[in-house]
Amino acid sequence: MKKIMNSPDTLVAEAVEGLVISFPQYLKQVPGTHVLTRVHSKPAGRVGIVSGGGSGHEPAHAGYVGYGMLDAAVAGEVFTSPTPDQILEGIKAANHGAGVLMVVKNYTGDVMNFDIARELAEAQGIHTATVVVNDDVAVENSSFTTGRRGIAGTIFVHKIAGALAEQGASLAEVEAAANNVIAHVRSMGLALEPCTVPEAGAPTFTLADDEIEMGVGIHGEPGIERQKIRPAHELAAALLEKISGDLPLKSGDHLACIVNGLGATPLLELAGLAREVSLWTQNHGMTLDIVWTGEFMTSLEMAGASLTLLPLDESLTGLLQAPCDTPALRQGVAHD
Amino acid sequence: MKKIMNSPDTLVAEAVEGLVISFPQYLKQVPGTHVLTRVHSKPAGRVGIVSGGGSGHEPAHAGYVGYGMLDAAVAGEVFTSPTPDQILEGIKAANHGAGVLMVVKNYTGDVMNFDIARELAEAQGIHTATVVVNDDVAVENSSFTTGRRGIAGTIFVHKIAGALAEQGASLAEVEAAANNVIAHVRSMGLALEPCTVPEAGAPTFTLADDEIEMGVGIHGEPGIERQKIRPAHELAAALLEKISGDLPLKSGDHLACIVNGLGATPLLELAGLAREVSLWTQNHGMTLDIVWTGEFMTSLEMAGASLTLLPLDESLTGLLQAPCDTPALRQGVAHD
Amino acid sequence: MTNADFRQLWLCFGQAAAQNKEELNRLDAAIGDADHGTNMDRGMQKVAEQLTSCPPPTLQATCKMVAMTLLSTVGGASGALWGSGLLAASKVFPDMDSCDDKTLAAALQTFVSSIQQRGKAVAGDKTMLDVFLPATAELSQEVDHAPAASVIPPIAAEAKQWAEATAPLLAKRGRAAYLGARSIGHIDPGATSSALWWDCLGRVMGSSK
Amino acid sequence: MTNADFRQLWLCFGQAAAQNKEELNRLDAAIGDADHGTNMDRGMQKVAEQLTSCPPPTLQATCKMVAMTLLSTVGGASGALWGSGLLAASKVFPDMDSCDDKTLAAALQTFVSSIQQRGKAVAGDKTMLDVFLPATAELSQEVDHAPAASVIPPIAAEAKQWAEATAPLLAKRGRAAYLGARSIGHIDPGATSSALWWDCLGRVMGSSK
Ligand SMILES: Nc1ncnc2c1ncn2[C@@H]1O[C@H](COP(=O)(O)OP(=O)(O)O)[C@@H](O)[C@H]1O
Ligand SMILES: Nc1ncnc2c1ncn2[C@@H]1O[C@H](COP(=O)(O)OP(=O)(O)O)[C@@H](O)[C@H]1O
Ligand SMILES: [Mg+2]
Ligand SMILES: [Mg+2]
Ligand SMILES: [Mg+2]
Ligand SMILES: [Mg+2]
Repeated sequence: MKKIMNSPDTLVAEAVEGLVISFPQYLKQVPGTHVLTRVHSKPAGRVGIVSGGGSGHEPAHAGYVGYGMLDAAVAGEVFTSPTPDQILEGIKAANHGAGVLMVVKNYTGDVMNFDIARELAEAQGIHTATVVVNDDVAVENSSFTTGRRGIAGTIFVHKIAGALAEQGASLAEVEAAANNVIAHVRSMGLALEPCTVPEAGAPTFTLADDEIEMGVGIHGEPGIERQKIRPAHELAAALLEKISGDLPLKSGDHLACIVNGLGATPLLELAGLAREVSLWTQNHGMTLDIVWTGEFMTSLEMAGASLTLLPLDESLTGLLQAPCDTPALRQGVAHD
Repeated sequence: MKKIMNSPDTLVAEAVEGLVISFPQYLKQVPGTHVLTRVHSKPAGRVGIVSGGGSGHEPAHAGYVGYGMLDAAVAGEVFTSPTPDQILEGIKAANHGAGVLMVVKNYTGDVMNFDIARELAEAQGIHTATVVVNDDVAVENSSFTTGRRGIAGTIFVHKIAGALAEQGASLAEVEAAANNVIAHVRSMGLALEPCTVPEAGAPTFTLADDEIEMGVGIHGEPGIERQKIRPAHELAAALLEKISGDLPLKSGDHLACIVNGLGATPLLELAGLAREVSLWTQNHGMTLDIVWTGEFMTSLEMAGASLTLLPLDESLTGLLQAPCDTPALRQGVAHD
Repeated sequence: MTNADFRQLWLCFGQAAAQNKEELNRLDAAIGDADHGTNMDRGMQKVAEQLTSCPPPTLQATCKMVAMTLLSTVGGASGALWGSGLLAASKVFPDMDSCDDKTLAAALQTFVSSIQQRGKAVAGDKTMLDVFLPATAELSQEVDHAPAASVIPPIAAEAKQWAEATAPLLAKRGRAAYLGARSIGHIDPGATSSALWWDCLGRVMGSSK
Repeated sequence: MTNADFRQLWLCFGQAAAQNKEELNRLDAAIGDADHGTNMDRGMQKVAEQLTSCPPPTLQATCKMVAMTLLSTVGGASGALWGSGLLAASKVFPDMDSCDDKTLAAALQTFVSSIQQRGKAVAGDKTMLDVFLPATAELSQEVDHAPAASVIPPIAAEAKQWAEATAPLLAKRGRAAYLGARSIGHIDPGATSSALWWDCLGRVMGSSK
C-alpha cells in the first residue's frame, strides 16, 4: 500500500486540518474535534443540517459544508462512523435555534452513533430530527435486516434539504422534504478495482483483469456479484435497469442524475458514462434535466462509478438548481 | 486494463459529448470537432483564450471553458496533441474581434501543432498570440533541448489571463500577463502508481510496493528518478525545495499553491499534502494566501500529486480571486 | 467479581485486541470494511491507558469509564454497541469494589439486552450477539447453582466455537448484511472479538478462583 | 518515381504501421507516452482509405493528400512533423504522374529540412531525423551517379540500423528529452517508424527497377 500520508493514525486528523487550509473561506474546525462547520454561519432561526460518516468519501461530507447545503460535517476514522460525542459537537455547531436535521446514511454504525448523539442533544434541549438515506438498490430492502445502504444519493438530500433550510423552512418541513427525496432517490455502483483502507494496509478484495464487482457500496466492501467487464453502454444499462425497475420509472419522467466517480476513475470515463445515461434515458422516453458528473461520494481510491437517479418535479428542480457555495459544489456565480 | 468505456477508439469522442451532457449550461461542441466552447460567449471586442492538448488530463482543458477563464478548449486523442485543423476551429470559436491568446504547454507536439494552427489562423486574418507554459522544475531548462514541460501551473495561467481578458484587456496585455505568470510559476509532481493509456492497454511503467517516481509529467511517462516512498512531509519537502530553489523563494513571500491530484489519489491524501505545504511555507517565513486543492490537471488514473507555487503580488491575487464560472472552477457565488 | 479483576479483564482484552488487530481486520475485509480490528484496538488502547493512569475506584466507575472511552474512540457499529451496552451495564454494577456473581450475571444480561435494543439483531443474525447471547444465557442459568469462578471458564472455552459457528450463517444485521448470500462462509469479526473478550473473562475468573 | 509507386509506398507503410503498432507503442512507453504506434496507425489507416477510395491523380496531389490527412488525424509530434514535412515536399513533386530521381531526392531533402525547421532537432538528438538525415544525405549524394531504383534499396536496408543506433543517445528533443539520462538505452520510436517507411520505399523502388 502506498499513500501520500505521514501515518494511518494521523491521516484523518491531518486531512481535517488540510481541508481547512484548502478551503479557509468555507470551513472552520470545532477545536479538538473532526467537526467542520461554516465560517459564515447561518442567521439565527434557520434550521441547521448536519451530515457525516466515516472518512474516505471526500469530498463528502465536509465538501458540502457551506451556503445552501450543510452547516456541519462530522468525520469519523476511515470508513468508520464518527463517535456520538463528535456528532453532538456537530449538532451544537449547526444549531441556530430552529432545530437540527441529521442526514444519516443507512449503516448500522452511523445510525446507532447518530442515534446516541441525538439522545445526548435532546437531553441538552436541542430539537433534532434524523433522516436515513438508503438509496442503494443493489441491496434488497427488508425490514428484517439492515435494509439498503446510503450512498451517493445522499448528496441530493444535502442539496435539497440545504436549499430549503436556507429559505427559512421549519425543521418539520426540511425533514419532510428530505424524506421525500429519500423515498425517490435510487443509486447503484460498480467497482473496477478495490481500495485499500490505510489502517488495514491491503486491498479489501482482488479482481482479475477482466472482472468487476457489481453493486458495491462506498466502504471498499465487495459488491453483490462478480461479473466480467463489459462495454460502458452495457454497464450503464445494467445499473439503470436495476434502478429504474425499483422506482419504477416511466416514459415521460424528468430526471436528475449523479454520475459519481468512486475515486480512481477519471472524468474522461465518467463523461462517457454520462453520455450513456443520456442515451438510455432518451431511448426510454425520459428527460435528463440535471446531470452532475464528477466525484461526489468516493470510496478512497476505488476505481468505478455509481449512478443515482431522482425523478423531478418543479419544486425539486428548483431546489437542486438553487445557489450553493461549498468547497465541492458551487452554483449561482454572478457574472458582470 | 479495465476502463468504463465502449472502445479506445471512441473514448475521446464520447467523452466530449459526455462533457456537454454533463455541463450543458457551460459547454457546446463545435460540430464535427473535439472543440468545446462557451454556451454564453464573450461580448465582441474581448480577447479570446484557447487552450488544449491531449485528452486524459480532465478537467483540463474543457473544464475551464466559461466565464473568467477559457473561450475554447481543443481535445486531442489521449495524451496526443490535437491536430492543427481542430485547433484552428478553437481559435475561430474564441475570436471575438480582439485577437486570440493560445495557452500551450511546452510539449513538442503541442507547440508544433499550435504553431501550424496559428499560421492557418493568421492566414485567415485572425490576430493571435501564443504563450508556452513550462512550469515543471523536474526537467532542466535549456535552450539546447526541448526545455521544461508544462503541467498544472497552466491552470493559474488560464485563470489570470482569463480574468484579465474578461475585464477587457488587449491581446498584448493578456499575453504579457500570461508570460509574467509563466516566468514565475513552478511545479513538480510525483507518482505512486502509473496509468494506462487506453489505446496501449498496459501501464506506462511499473513500480514496486515501496517505490515512487519523482518528477513525473502528466502523460503517464516515468519521472526523473525512482525513489522509496516516504512520509508525506518528506515528499512535500522534496517537491517544495526543488521548486523554491529554482525560483528562488524567500522569507516574506506571499504564495498561491495548487495541490493537484494526478487521478487516483483521494482528496483525503491531497488535503493532508496541503497541510504539509502550509507547514513548510510557515517554517520558511512565507504566507500561503491561496490554496487550490483537488484535481485540476490529471494524468488519467495515475496515483500521485503535483505541487505548484506562484509568488503573489496584489494584482495577481486579485485576478486569481476574481469570479469565474466554469465546469471545474467556480468562484464568486452570490448569497442571498 | 472485584474491581481489580474487572480492570484485569479489560487490560487482557486490550492485549488481545492489539494481538488480533490484523486478523480481525482480515475477517472484516471479507464481509465488511476491514476496520474491526483497528476500531477495537484504537478503543482498547485508550481504555488501557486510562486504567493505568487513573484507575476508577469502583466497578460501576470502571464500567462507565470503559463505556465512555469506547463510545468516544471506537466509532462504527462496535463503538456504539459496546459503548451503549456497557453504559447500561454500569448502572447494574454497584458503586463498590466488588459484586456478587448474580450481579455480574445481571450486568452482562443488561449489556446484551441493551445491544439488542440498540442494534435490533437477534440470535443467528451473524453478529457479536451470537457469542454473547448463548454465553450470558448459560451464565444466568448456571450462576444459581455454582460460583461464577467455576462456571465462566467453561463458557469462555466455548466462545471461540460460537464465533466460528457464525461462518455458515447469512448476515442479517451490520455491514455484512449487504452481501446477502455472499456473507455465508465467513466468520463474523464482531463475534470473534467477543470470543476474545470471553476468553479474557475466563482467565480472570479462573485465576481468581 | 511514378504516382503508382508512390501510392504503393504509402499503402505499404500503412500496413507496416498496423503491424508494428504495439511495438511502436511499447518503444514510446519506455521514453515517451506510449502512443506513437497508435498515432501513426490512426493516420495511415485514414491515408490508405483515401488512397483506395479516391486516389489523387499526380505525385503532388498524392503527397499533399497524405500530408493533409496526417496533419488532421495524427496529432502529437509526429503528426505535425510528418504533416508539415510532406506539405513542403508536395511543392517539390511535379503535378504529374511521375518524376525523375533528382526530383525525388530533392523532395525528400525538402521534407527533412522542413522537419528540422519545425522541430529544431539536429542529428544525434534521438529523433526520426537520425534515420532521415543519413538516408537522404546518402540518397542526394548517390543519385548523381546511379538510378534511384538501385541506390535506394541499400539505403533502406541500412535504415533499421540507424534506428537502432538511437538507443545509446541522450534525447534532446521531443518527449523523451524530459527523461534526461534515463532516455539512454532505448530505441527512439519515431526513428523506428521512419525505418519502416524507408523499408517500404526500398521495396517499392526495388521492385520497380
Ligand atoms: N445490529 C447489530 N447488532 C449487533 N452486532 C452488530 C450489529 N451490526 C454490526 N454488529 C457487529 O459489529 C461488527 C462490526 O464492527 P466494526 O467493523 O467495528 O464496525 P463497522 O461495521 O461500522 O465497520 C460485526 O462483525 C458485528 O458483529
Ligand atoms: N523536435 C523533433 N524533431 C524531430 N522529431 C521529433 C521531435 N520531437 C519528437 N520527434 C519524433 O516524434 C516521435 C514521437 O512521436 P509521437 O509519439 O507520435 O508524438 P508525441 O511525442 O507527441 O506523443 C519521437 O520518437 C521522435 O522521433
Ligand atoms: Mg467501519
Ligand atoms: Mg502523444
Ligand atoms: Mg468494520
Ligand atoms: Mg508519443
